[in-house]
Amino acid sequence: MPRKVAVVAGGLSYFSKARRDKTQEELAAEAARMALFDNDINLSKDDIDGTIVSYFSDHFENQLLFGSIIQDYLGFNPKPSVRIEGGGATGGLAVRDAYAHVASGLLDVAMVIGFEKMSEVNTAKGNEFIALASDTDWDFPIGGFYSGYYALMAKRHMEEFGTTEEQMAMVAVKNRNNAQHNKFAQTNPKMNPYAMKDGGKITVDDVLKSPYVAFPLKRLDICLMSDGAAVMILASEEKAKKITDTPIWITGTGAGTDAMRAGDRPRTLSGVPMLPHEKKEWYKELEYPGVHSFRAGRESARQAYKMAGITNPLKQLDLIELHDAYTSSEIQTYEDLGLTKYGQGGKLIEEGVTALDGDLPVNPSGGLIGAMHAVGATGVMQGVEMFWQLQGVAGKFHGSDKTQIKNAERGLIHSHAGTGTYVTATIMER
Amino acid sequence: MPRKVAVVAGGLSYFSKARRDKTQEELAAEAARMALFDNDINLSKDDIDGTIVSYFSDHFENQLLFGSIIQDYLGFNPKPSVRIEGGGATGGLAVRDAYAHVASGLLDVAMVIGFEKMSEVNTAKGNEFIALASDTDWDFPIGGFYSGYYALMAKRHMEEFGTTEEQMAMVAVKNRNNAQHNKFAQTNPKMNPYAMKDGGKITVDDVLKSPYVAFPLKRLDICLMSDGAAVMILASEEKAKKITDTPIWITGTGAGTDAMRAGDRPRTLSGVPMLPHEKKEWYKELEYPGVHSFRAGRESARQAYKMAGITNPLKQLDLIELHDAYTSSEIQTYEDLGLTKYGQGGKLIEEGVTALDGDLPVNPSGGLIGAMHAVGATGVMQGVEMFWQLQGVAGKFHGSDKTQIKNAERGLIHSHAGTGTYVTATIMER
Amino acid sequence: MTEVYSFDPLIIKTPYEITYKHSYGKTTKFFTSLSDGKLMATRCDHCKQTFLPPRSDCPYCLRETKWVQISGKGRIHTFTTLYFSGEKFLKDLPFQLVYVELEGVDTLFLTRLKTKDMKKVKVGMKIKMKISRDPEWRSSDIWAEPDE
Amino acid sequence: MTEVYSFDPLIIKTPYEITYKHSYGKTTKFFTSLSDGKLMATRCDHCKQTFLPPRSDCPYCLRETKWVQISGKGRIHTFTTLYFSGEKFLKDLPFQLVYVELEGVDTLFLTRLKTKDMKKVKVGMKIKMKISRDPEWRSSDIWAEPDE
Ligand SMILES: [Zn+2]
Ligand SMILES: [Zn+2]
Repeated sequence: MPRKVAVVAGGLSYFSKARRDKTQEELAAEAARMALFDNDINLSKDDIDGTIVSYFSDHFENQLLFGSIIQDYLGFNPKPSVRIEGGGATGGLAVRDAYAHVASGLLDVAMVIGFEKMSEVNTAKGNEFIALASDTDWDFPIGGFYSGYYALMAKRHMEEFGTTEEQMAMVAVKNRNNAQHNKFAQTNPKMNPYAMKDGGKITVDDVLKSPYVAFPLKRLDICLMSDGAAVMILASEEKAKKITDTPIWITGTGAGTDAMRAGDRPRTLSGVPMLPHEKKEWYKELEYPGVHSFRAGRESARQAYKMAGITNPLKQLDLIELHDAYTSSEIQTYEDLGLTKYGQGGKLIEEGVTALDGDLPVNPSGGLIGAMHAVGATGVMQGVEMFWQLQGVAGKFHGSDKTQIKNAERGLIHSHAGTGTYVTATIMER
Repeated sequence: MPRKVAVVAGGLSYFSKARRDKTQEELAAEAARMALFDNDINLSKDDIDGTIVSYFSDHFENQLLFGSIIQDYLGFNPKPSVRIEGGGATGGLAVRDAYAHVASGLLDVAMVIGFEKMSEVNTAKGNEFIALASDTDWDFPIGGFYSGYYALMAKRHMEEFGTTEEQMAMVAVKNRNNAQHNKFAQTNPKMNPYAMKDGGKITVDDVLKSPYVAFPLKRLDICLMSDGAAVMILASEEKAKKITDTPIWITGTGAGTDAMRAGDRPRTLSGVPMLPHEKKEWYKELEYPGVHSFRAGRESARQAYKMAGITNPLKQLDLIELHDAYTSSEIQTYEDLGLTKYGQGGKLIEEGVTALDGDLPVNPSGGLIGAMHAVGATGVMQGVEMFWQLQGVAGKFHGSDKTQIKNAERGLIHSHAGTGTYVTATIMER
Repeated sequence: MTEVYSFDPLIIKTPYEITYKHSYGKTTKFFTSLSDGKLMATRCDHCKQTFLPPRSDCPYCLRETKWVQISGKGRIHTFTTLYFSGEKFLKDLPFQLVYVELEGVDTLFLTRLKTKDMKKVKVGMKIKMKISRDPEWRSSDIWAEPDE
Repeated sequence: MTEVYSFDPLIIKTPYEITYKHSYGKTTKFFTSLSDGKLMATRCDHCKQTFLPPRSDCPYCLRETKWVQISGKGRIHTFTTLYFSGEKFLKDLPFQLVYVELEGVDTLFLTRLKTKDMKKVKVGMKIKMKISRDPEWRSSDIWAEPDE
C-alpha cells in the first residue's frame, strides 16, 4: 500500500497580464511566503524535504533550467528537486508527481511551485509560442493557433450534438463573474491591484457581441494569459497530522494523453472508456475519440474515480476546478468527466448545475477565463483553491465569502494541455 | 513500504554529432524498438502502463510540448505520461521519477524515453543554448559558457588540492578508449556507422596537445554534443518477475541540488555532508561547499547510499556510469561520491582504480566524453548500460566483450546538470 | 541591440535570433513527392492503418511503415475561420482551417481551405487537396479546395 | 525566408526571431545605482548574509532583503581564460573570467577580469570592481581589474 498523501498548505500570487514589478522568481516567493506563513500550520521552511517545480516553457524568458533558479531562490538547496512539464497540464502533472514522490516514500514533505511569466514577449508572440506547442512540422505551418484548433473542435461538437454559442457564452459569464469575488483574479479590478482595468462582470450578450477570434469562438470565450505563481505543500499522513488539524487528502489521481495532432486520434479503433455509472448503449452511435471530445480527459477521470472509489461523479463531487481554456472545452470536459452524457454538456450549463449555487459548482475561483492562466501555475492554483475550499477558508483568502462552497467535502481538479494531449484529474477530500 | 522496482529492459540508438537521417521521434523509436524487441523479455508493447519522457530543451527544435509528440509517436495514448527536465541531469531525474511512479503504485510498468537532437542548430548556438541554462541576468551576459564555468571550478580544485592537467587527461583517455568497444559510441568509427570520422583511440599526449577551450580545459577534456535516444523499462516486483528471470533492482535513489550561480553556494554556512565511512576531521580545514566540488553530487550519493545500505562505496560498488561532462568533473565527482577523500580524486585516476580493469571501473561505456551526450538521453543511457552490465549482456549489445565488467553485481549511475545544480545518484543491483 | 523600455522597474528590450536547420528525416519523401504531383501517406500493413501526416513507424506495433499514394479527395470534417493568430500568420488573416477526411486515410488531416465562398462551406462538403507549384517545403505546400 | 539545406534527407534552414522585454523586477536598483557610481548588494539582517548578485528575498528565511552599498574591493578566488564560447561572445575571444571574493559580501561574484598581463593573475590577487560609463543594463556593466 502506498502512503496516504495530504495537502497541508497553499499560496498564490496576485495574477496579472503583466507583473512587471517582480521577476519570475520573486513572484514564486510571493506565493511561497503565503503557503508557509499565512496557512494555519505547524511547519517551518526547513521541514520541506524537496520541491516539484512546474513551468511550461523556457521560451517565455529565454532562460533554460529555470527550475534550478526557483529551487535556489527559495533556498531549498541541496534538497531534491525536479521540474515537471506538460503544456497546459504542467501544474496538474506536478501535483501528481508530488503525490508520487510522497506516496513512494522519496519525500515526506514536498512543495509544488508553479509559475509562468508570459509578459516578457508581446501577446501575438506569446500566442505563437503556445502554437509552437502544436506539431511544428504539420499543424503550425498552416497558420496554427490554439484558438483555431479549439474552434475546429467546438464546431464539431456543435455539429454532432447541437451545442450553441449561447451555451458557451454562459460558461464565460459564470467564470468571469465568479472571479469578481476572488482577490487574486486578473479580471477583478476591485480587489486585485494588478488586475486589468476593463475587468468586472459580464453578460451573455457581452460575450456574444465580442469579436470572433476563430469562429465559433469569440474573445470572451477564451482564457486569460497571465503572470503569476501558485504553491502547494504536500505531506505524508504521519507528517500531515502533525502539521495541521485539517489535512486535505489526495484520494485519486489520473493522467491521460492523446495525439499531438488531434486529427491523428484513432477514430475507428477505440470506443468510449466507460465510467461506472455509464451504459455502453449510450454511445453505440458515437465515433470516439473524435475531435469533439477529449479522450485524455475521460481517461484521467476514469483512473482518478477508480482510485477514489467514485461511481457517480455528479453526486459524489461537491465542486470542480476545471481547465476552462475555452468555454467550449469546459462544456466538452463536463462530458469527459461524466457529469452528464456525451453531447449533453451544453444543457448542464444552461440548467445552472455548475453555477456557484448549483448542485456541482465548477470554477468558483473564476478559472482560466476569470482568474488566471499563467501556464505552469494554473494546475497548482486549482489545487490551492480546492485545498482552501475543502478546509472552508476560501472566503478568508479570496477576500469575500461568496465563493466558499458550503460543506464541501470532496472535489476534483482538472488540468489540461494542448488539444487534449495531457490531462490530469485529481480528487481531494476533507 | 514502497514497492520494489526493477529495470527489465533497455535500448539505445546509435549516437552521432548529427543524426540527420531521422527526426527526433524516429530516433526515439529506434531505441524503443531495441528495448521492446532485443531484450530477452516476456513483455509486449501493450503491457507498458505509462511513460516518463526525458529531454532537456525546446530550444534545440523550436518545438514545445515535445513530450506529447514522443508519447504519441510511440503509440502510448491514452496512457499516463509526464515530461521531466533538469538540464544535464534530466535523464537521471527521469529514472528517479519512473521509480517514484512505480514504487507509489501509479504505474506497474513504465517506459523512460530519453532523447535530444542537438544538431538542428550550429555548435556555437548549441553551446549558447547550454549557456542559457546558466543565470541569464548575471552569469550569461559576461560571456557565459559552460566550459568557462567548469574551468573556474577545475582551477580552484587544482589550487586547493594540487590536481594536475595530466590527471585530467588520463580521464579523457580512459573514457575515449573504453568507447572504442561500444558500437553506439560517437567516437567509435569502426563500429558506429554514424560516428565522427576522426574518432578512435587517444593518448594523454593527444589530450595535452589539444587546444585550450578554457584554461585549464582543452578540447579533449570536454564531452561530446550528440543526437540520439535511450529507453529503459521499469516494473514493479510482481510484474518484473513475470517479465524476466534477471530483473535488475533499483535499491537506492538520491537527488541533490545547488545554487544556479555556483558563486552563491554558502561557503561559510555548511560543512561536508558526511558519508558513513568518512571522518569529520578529514574536512576540518575544507571550506564547503566551495566551487571546487559539487555539493549536490555529495547529497545525492548520501541519500542513495543510505537507501541502498551502502557504507563503503569503493568496496561495495562494482562499476559506475558517471556524468563526465569534463575530465575535471569526473575527478571532482570521485570525491563527491566518496570513492576517495576530497582532494584525492586525481590520485584515483592515476592509480588506475577507475580503469576498465581497475577495482571500480568508471564509464566502461565511454561516458559523455567517449560515447555521447545527447542531454535528455544521457542519464537514461547510463541506466541502460548499467542494466546490461548487471545482466552480463553488455558484450552482446556493445558488439565487443571487452567492456563487460566480470561478475558485476551492484553499480551506480550518476547524472549531473549545470554547474552541479541538479545531481542524481541511483543504485542498481542484480 | 539592447534598448531600455522602462526604468522603474528596469525593463530591457533585446532581440534574439536563431537559425534552425530542421531535418524531415524519414518523412522526407512526402515533400519530395509533391514536386511529382503525388500525395503520399504511410501505411502499416500489419495494423491496416494509413497515416497522413506520414509516420515512419507504426504507433500500434512499432514496425516501419511503407509509402502509399493517396488520391487527395475527401470531405470536410469540421471547419473554422480565423480572425486572429500567432505573430507569424497575422498577415494572412482572415483564413480558413479544416480537418478533412481523405479517401484511404485513417487519420484526419488539418489544412487550410481556400474558397471564394465561405458561406457555402459545411461539414461533409467534398474537397480536393491542391499542391503548390512554388514549394516552401512546409505542410502549407498543400491545401484543400471545394471539389464540385 | 526558408531555404533548402539538403534534399536527402530534406533539411530546411529557417531563421526565428524573438524580441524579449525583460524586467529586472525588484533587482532594478542594482542597475540604476551604477549610474551614481554605487555598487549595491542586498542583505538579510536576520540571517546576517549579504548577497551579490542581489536577491530580493532571503533564501534562508524568505524575508525581504534590504539594499546595502559595497566597496567593490576584493580578491580573486579562481580564474580562467576563454578561447571559445557560445555564439554571442565569439567576437570577444579570448577573455578572462574570475570568481571574486568581495569585501562585505558572502557570495562569490562571477565577472570578467580586464588586465594587460594575464600572466600575473593568481588566486588571492587583489581586484577592484569597475563600472562602465556606457551602460548596457547588463551584468557586463561591471568587471574586475587588478587593484595594485
Ligand atoms: Zn502497425
Ligand atoms: Zn534571512
